[in-house]
Amino acid sequence: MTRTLRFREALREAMVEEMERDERVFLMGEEVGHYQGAYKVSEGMLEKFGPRRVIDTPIAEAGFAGVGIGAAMVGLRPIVEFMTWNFSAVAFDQILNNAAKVRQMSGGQLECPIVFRGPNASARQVGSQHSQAMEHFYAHVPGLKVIAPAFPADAKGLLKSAIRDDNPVLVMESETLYGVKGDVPDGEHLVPLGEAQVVRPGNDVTIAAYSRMTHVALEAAAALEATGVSAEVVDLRSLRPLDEGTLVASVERTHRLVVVHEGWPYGGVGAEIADRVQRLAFDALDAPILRVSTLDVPMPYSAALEQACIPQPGRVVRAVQRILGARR
Amino acid sequence: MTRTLRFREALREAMVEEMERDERVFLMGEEVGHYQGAYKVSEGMLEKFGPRRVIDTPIAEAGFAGVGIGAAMVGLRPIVEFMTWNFSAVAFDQILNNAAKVRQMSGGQLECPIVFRGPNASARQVGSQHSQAMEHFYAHVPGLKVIAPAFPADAKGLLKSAIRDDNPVLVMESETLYGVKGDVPDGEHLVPLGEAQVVRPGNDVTIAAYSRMTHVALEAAAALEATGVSAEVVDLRSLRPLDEGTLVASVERTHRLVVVHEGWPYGGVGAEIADRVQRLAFDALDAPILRVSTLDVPMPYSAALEQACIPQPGRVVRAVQRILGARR
Amino acid sequence: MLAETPPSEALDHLAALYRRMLLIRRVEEESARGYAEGKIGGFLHLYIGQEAVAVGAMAALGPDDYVITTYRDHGVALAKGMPARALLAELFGKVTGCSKGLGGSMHMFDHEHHMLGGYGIVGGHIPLASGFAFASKYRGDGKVTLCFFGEGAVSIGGFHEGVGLAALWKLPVVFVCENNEYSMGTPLSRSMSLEDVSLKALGYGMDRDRFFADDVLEVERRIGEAVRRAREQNSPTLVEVRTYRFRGHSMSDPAKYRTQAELEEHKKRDPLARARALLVERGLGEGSLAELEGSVEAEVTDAVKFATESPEPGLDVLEETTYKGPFAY
Amino acid sequence: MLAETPPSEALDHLAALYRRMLLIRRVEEESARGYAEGKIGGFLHLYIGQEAVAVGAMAALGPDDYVITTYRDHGVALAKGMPARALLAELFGKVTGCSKGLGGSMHMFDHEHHMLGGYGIVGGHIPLASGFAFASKYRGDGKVTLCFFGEGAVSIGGFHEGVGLAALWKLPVVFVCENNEYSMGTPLSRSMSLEDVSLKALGYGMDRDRFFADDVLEVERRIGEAVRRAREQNSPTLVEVRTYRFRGHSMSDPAKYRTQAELEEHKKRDPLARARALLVERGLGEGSLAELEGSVEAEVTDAVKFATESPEPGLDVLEETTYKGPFAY
Ligand SMILES: Cc1ncc(C[n+]2csc(CCOP(=O)(O)OP(=O)(O)O)c2C)c(N)n1
Ligand SMILES: Cc1ncc(C[n+]2csc(CCOP(=O)(O)OP(=O)(O)O)c2C)c(N)n1
Ligand SMILES: [Mg+2]
Ligand SMILES: [Mg+2]
Repeated sequence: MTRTLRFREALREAMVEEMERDERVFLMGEEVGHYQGAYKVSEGMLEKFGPRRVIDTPIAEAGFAGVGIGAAMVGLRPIVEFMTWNFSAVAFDQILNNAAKVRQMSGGQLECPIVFRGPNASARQVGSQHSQAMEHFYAHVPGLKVIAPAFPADAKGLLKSAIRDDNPVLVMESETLYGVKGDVPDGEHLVPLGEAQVVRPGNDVTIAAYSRMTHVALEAAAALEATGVSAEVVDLRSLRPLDEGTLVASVERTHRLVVVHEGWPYGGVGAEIADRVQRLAFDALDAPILRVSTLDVPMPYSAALEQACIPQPGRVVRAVQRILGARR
Repeated sequence: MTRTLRFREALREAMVEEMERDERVFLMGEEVGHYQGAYKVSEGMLEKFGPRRVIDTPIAEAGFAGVGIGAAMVGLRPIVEFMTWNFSAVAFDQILNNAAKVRQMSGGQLECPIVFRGPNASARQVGSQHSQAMEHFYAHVPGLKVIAPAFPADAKGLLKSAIRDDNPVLVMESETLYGVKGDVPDGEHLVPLGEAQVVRPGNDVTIAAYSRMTHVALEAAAALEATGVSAEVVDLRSLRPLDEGTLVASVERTHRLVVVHEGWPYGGVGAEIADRVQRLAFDALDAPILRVSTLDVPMPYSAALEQACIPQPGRVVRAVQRILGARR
Repeated sequence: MLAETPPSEALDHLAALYRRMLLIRRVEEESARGYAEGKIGGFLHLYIGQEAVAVGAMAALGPDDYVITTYRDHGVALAKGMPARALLAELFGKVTGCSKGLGGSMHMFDHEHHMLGGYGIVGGHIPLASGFAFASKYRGDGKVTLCFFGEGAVSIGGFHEGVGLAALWKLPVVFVCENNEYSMGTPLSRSMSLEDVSLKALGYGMDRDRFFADDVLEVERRIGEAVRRAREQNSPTLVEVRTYRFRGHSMSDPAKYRTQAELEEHKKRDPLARARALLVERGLGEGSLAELEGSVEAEVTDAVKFATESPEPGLDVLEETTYKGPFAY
Repeated sequence: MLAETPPSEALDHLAALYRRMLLIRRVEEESARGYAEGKIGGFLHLYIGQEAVAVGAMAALGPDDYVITTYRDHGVALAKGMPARALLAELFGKVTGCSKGLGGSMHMFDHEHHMLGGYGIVGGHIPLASGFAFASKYRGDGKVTLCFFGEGAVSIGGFHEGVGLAALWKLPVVFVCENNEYSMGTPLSRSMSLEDVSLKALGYGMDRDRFFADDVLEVERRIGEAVRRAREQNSPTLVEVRTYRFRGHSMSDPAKYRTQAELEEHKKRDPLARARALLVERGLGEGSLAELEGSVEAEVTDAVKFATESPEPGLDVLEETTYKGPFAY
């Protein structure tokens, strides 16, 4: 049986269930308590769990990220919410140098079972400092895991797995997805980290995406279908570990790949996928892999320019058409 | 005419000449003055220019990076030294959100002509928190330029160009290169940003590298020559802008590419190059592009393990042999 | 200085301050309307209730002095001299906006008036302020920098590092903490271990001040003292100005964390109403007042019209504002 | 507590502290030798001269309490109970080292003894300390956290944020600033606008203390007060302990920024020599002293031998220390 939940409700259910299950789990962040969450993901949780386990913090991301890491090192299992991932830039050192490395620096003596989560990438017209796609920085870092669900069911199941994981896991959500509805299985629902899923089968081209861009990819696939092109859409769900098996298997059938993500093109997740697939499926590729990313400029405020910067279904369609043209 | 200079002397000459030429240029950082530089790059500069223009800072990277950015916004041309690039992680937000974006946020009203420089990537056995290759984070960011010279002449010529550039430029040096000697042209010597150079011509494979890895690539090429393989080595020098023209031209002749860099494999500069070359030279490629990078783990202290993690000529040779085997 | 000002000049001065405060209030009201109508997107943090801080502070400053502030930047920008046209056009996302429609509400910049921007990362702009002041001292140009931020910002590293360097290097900068009692939904008591924000200065051996912003003239006088210390002795000050925002944190905040009674109590001390009453008390005639208020209305109407009718930026603006010179990819 | 201790117990206690200080001194000297011989690589920051801080502080702590410190971590690790074998083996890059040879000098960890590490990023570990204390309060386990850092660290954001949260949330933690007068080559006067580091506590409304570390018993007593405040009232303290390092910042620093005379002056106050003199004065016999010192020598010799003879880590250690469970790429 399933119920229809919004994305934010699915995330909340995951947190509530895990907090009920494990007394060591707590939630900490700006406005997560009394304010009910800047985007209402944690609505009602303060009332339910009290201020010991739902903790409002001052504006001190490096400080409370570090507090979370420290607490995790001595056996708690914190969920640290960044009001948005943009603000993790001031906590970058904590994540890079403490969360990701403390296990290694201690020769494996210490663990860091912590979840960092919050909305990532563009919202709507919030300008360049508030539209950062941070996963491209973090997926680079061994010691971290990074996930980016697109649907409420995955949001719940992946977040639950993340909370139970003994490593630091970063969960990339999206303001523009929080209201999206979807079916979520009843009962205990866990989705393992590191498994992509084919959300639409197809034969002519593979489109890989994650988070909100999975929906853009699906729209593009629908548009392509109308022109007689059958596109397979792979929702990565997890960026590190990256499920290269599913990707390669798909490309071996379709012989073409377009990767869609928010964030700038230089380096990052899209480049990594291009590298892996050209390496692991070199002979299967009939055309270059193309990326459709945010344009390589800071995000503009203007609504029209912002939409021009963010990947749209039309740009995905054109990318697919370009490499179908390159059939050889 | 040329003189033989060490890498650190070449950098110092660049700074001294530009400070003599332009009163707006100054140097700021930890221990750059009285201590003569943690790695002696700024030796003698305090005596020459006085404490107004050679400024010792407290340990406050976000603070003094921000001071530099602010000073640049109102018309000065700061050189900010990070004792090592590792410590820029606590100033990440300043570089990402202020230096790189202030021109855009102000609609082009303000400029940020600043240079950030310092040693990057592994030194010798300094452990995981002190061995970070930070260029993979920064090259991702539009608004920034990133350079990584391998030879004293380029160090001087590129740093001078960086100081004169009206954009923020990040200069990636290396502790392990500071003592390396090389010929540096007399007189005014400027190297434009964004131009790679073929430092060893060859026919069978292209090896692309930068900073210290250029020397590793040259060693590998020499070893390959002994086995009858002619490798072309492209020293990128500049990571953003990236000279894809030179790369593509080389690959179009050799049909094979190996990219060598320090830092982890996921995303970053190597992945970006793989993406571009497979896209821009798809039909020219006879084998997958391979990357030789630091292993995907935090850098260990143990000397033996550290060397096993950092790319060595032998690993480059084996990568080349693998794709030569894949000749088709 | 004010003490020596002859009465009519003093009245003109107060009228000018009132005019600027009213302009801010009215522009903010129009912004709220524009937001409700969908002409403005993203975040919109209004300055209504806090006008006396920016206007009083800027009265203590010369035109060449620098200012910098947070995302709650409309009041500061207008007080420093940014035309209402440029501000509203920016909010409407037009190419005639101060930042060509790229910045929006949180990023008001006006180089000509030395308004060096509104910034979105809490605390991130504070080291920049020390940088402007550093440059002034480096050049000996006699300029002072005024840096605004909320009381929520004193918990973050950027505050500490920016202020610490200014204290160490004796830079000509005044740090103005606009303590409006809340950072989003969090009252000061839940974000700080002290109630008196100005006490933070003690950790840096820095001068400090603390007062309410009810009276714009008092703000001018008190900030003026700090500006003088900066200009004459290169001595930075931390000034805590106690104020209150009448609206939510941003347009999307219903401000459920405070009571209506609390809000009403504060509205009784509205610095705008107080300045107006003082003007009348000191003898500004009905006619002059009406003329002044009418001129503000005309300015706002013109600005809204200008913003509405201006064209949107084209795609060409993107690359040229990312890099000076050739694009670097 | 000490006041009630009978004389012989007090003597034993002082002897134990002296022994630990001597062990640190001797291990550091062996480290310096190992470095000179190329058996140790990377950075090596010696603790020589500061031994009374770690040993006095740890004497005020229980075995289950947490400690954390900077890269200058050998003394703290040994004082908290890490065996010299594990420490020297780590320095020699051996798999028998506390961190399997992966951490080296700057990253001494001993989970069993609740030594939660040495860290390389100045200030970066301070929020972690608040995290340990947060966990203790969350669980009500009565543990106290001791967090060490240099006076150079108080300028960075991590200090401010870590300390600020501890003050706000009233966490059971003691922040111990080891003021050894220099951060690398920079004297305090060039890095801070105040001379008294403990004054930083005023900005957080936090308790503070400040004293010299010449006498290890005094260190124990004064840190003990702060530990009690933490344990009994969840009240954090900033303690500035004034000390001096006899060696350069690290092995590569010739310490040209200070005079030989200054160094000699400080060596006259060597806390190790002082503790030894006090022991003799209080009646520890020649024989007992010789035995104690001999046992330290034996321990050090054994540790060097152990470290020298231990095997290096294999490549297999890399992946399993990066992730718990399957590797994630
Ligand atoms: C580093 C960072 N963390 C969080 C935010 C989100 N945020 C924006 S404004 C704000 C509250 C700031 O309050 P205060 O400093 O008192 O200023 P006010 O809004 O009251 O003017 C928060 C938490 C941010 N912009 N930057
Ligand atoms: C963020 C950061 N910046 C710079 C450094 C380089 N560094 C290492 S130790 C040190 C001096 C620290 O001095 P202090 O805090 O007084 O401690 P001490 O070495 O005297 O024990 C510096 C600048 C660093 N490790 N981290
Ligand atoms: Mg506020
Ligand atoms: Mg020190």
